[in-house]
Amino acid sequence: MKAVYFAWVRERIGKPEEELELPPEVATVGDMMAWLSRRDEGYAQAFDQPATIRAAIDHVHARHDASVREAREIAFFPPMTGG
Amino acid sequence: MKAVYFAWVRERIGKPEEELELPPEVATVGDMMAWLSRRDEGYAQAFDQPATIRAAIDHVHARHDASVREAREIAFFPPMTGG
Amino acid sequence: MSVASVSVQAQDFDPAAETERLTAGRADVGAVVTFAGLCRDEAGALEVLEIEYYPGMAEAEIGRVAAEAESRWPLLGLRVIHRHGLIRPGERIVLVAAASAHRSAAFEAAAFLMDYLKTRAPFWKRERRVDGGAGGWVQAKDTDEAAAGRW
Amino acid sequence: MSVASVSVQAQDFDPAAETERLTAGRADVGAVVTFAGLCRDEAGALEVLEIEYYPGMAEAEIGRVAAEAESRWPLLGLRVIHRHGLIRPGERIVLVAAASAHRSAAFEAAAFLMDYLKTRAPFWKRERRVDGGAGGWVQAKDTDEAAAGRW
Repeated sequence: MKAVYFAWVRERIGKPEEELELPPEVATVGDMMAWLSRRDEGYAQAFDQPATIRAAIDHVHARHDASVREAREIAFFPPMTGG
Repeated sequence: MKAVYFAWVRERIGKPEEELELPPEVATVGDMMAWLSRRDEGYAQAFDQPATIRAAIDHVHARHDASVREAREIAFFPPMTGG
Repeated sequence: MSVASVSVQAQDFDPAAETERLTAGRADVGAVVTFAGLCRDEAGALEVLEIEYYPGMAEAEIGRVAAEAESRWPLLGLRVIHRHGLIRPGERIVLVAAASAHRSAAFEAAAFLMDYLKTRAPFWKRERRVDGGAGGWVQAKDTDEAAAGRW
Repeated sequence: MSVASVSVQAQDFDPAAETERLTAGRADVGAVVTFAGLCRDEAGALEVLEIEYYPGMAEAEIGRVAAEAESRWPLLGLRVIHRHGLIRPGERIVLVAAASAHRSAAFEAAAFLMDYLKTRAPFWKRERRVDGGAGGWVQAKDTDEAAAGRW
């Protein structure tokens, strides 16, 4: 599956997107953030306050307890500031 | 003082305005409507439901218990339907 | 100093030009809310609307409502235009445009102005029907009184 | 059938033409409420705003919010435009225009759209300052969450 990052999440991770193979124990959005934040310092910084991070699965907002099993594209980003 | 009438109040009375000399016992807007409605059938029809009639004294909305003693221009009209 | 400008006029107006004027040459405005009220044809039944008004009081009363809006919300600009005379279906009747730094002030001031115009500005609408029927004076709506009462 | 039209684009737009399109050739619209969101210069401190967005989701999410507005209010037309990319002080960022027979639907739908765009549409603003300072990412405001919560 594809992971995409925006705004300062993207900057901290250092790339806008990547292809990932999730291990079987990563079941939810929250699991995925915890798993990503163990990859390196950039990811750790991006997710150091997980409660502030928003996620979307296949272009739809998703809660942290949403399942990532069927996802084709998962996005992580800070609270939105459009409008 | 000058009395001015609008919309169906004007139509029932049959004129848009007139100069009036109020007798001393006419103290309020409500008194004036009662006094006017005794003048003829048109006035009587215009004021037959006095509670629905709105008034303004010198271009400012006035309640039926407002004094007409100092007024230069008193207007009577139905509820407004602008906007 | 007041930022409000009020016109009562027979002729049509250009909403875009009026709105543009609220923001021209400045960069402190973050939000402009524009309300345009149009003459509906009542499913083809209406030929023309006649709007009678009270000259002098109409301008003064809209000015008082505009001043109250300015005292309640931090407005950077406010434009109100109300037409009178003959207005055909599809034509504009009224414009309210409010400018502010943040959106809530502009939204609330524009809605407030419209609710108050409906119930306090001395205008009266009469319908002339396509079938020649009287149509007659438009009745004031209780819902408009209720809308004004919420402020 | 949906009456909503949504665009996410880099280029500027013409609010007058967009609003005109909602009423052209019809006489059942009695009210059009137009919201224009502009880039403020922050008292001269802001050089330019950079707006990042999530292509695909931005259009989809605004479309979902527009569909919700249509299900809540009897709208006759709805137009939403949100820009991305570089936007200078005084320039337009966002447009919401709602048309309906009566004013309350247009007012409420436009305000609802803006509250939801602020908190649900995937856009992120970054400030570039005149003094070369970082400025950085604009922080989301609790007041925007609260505004969206009222609907």
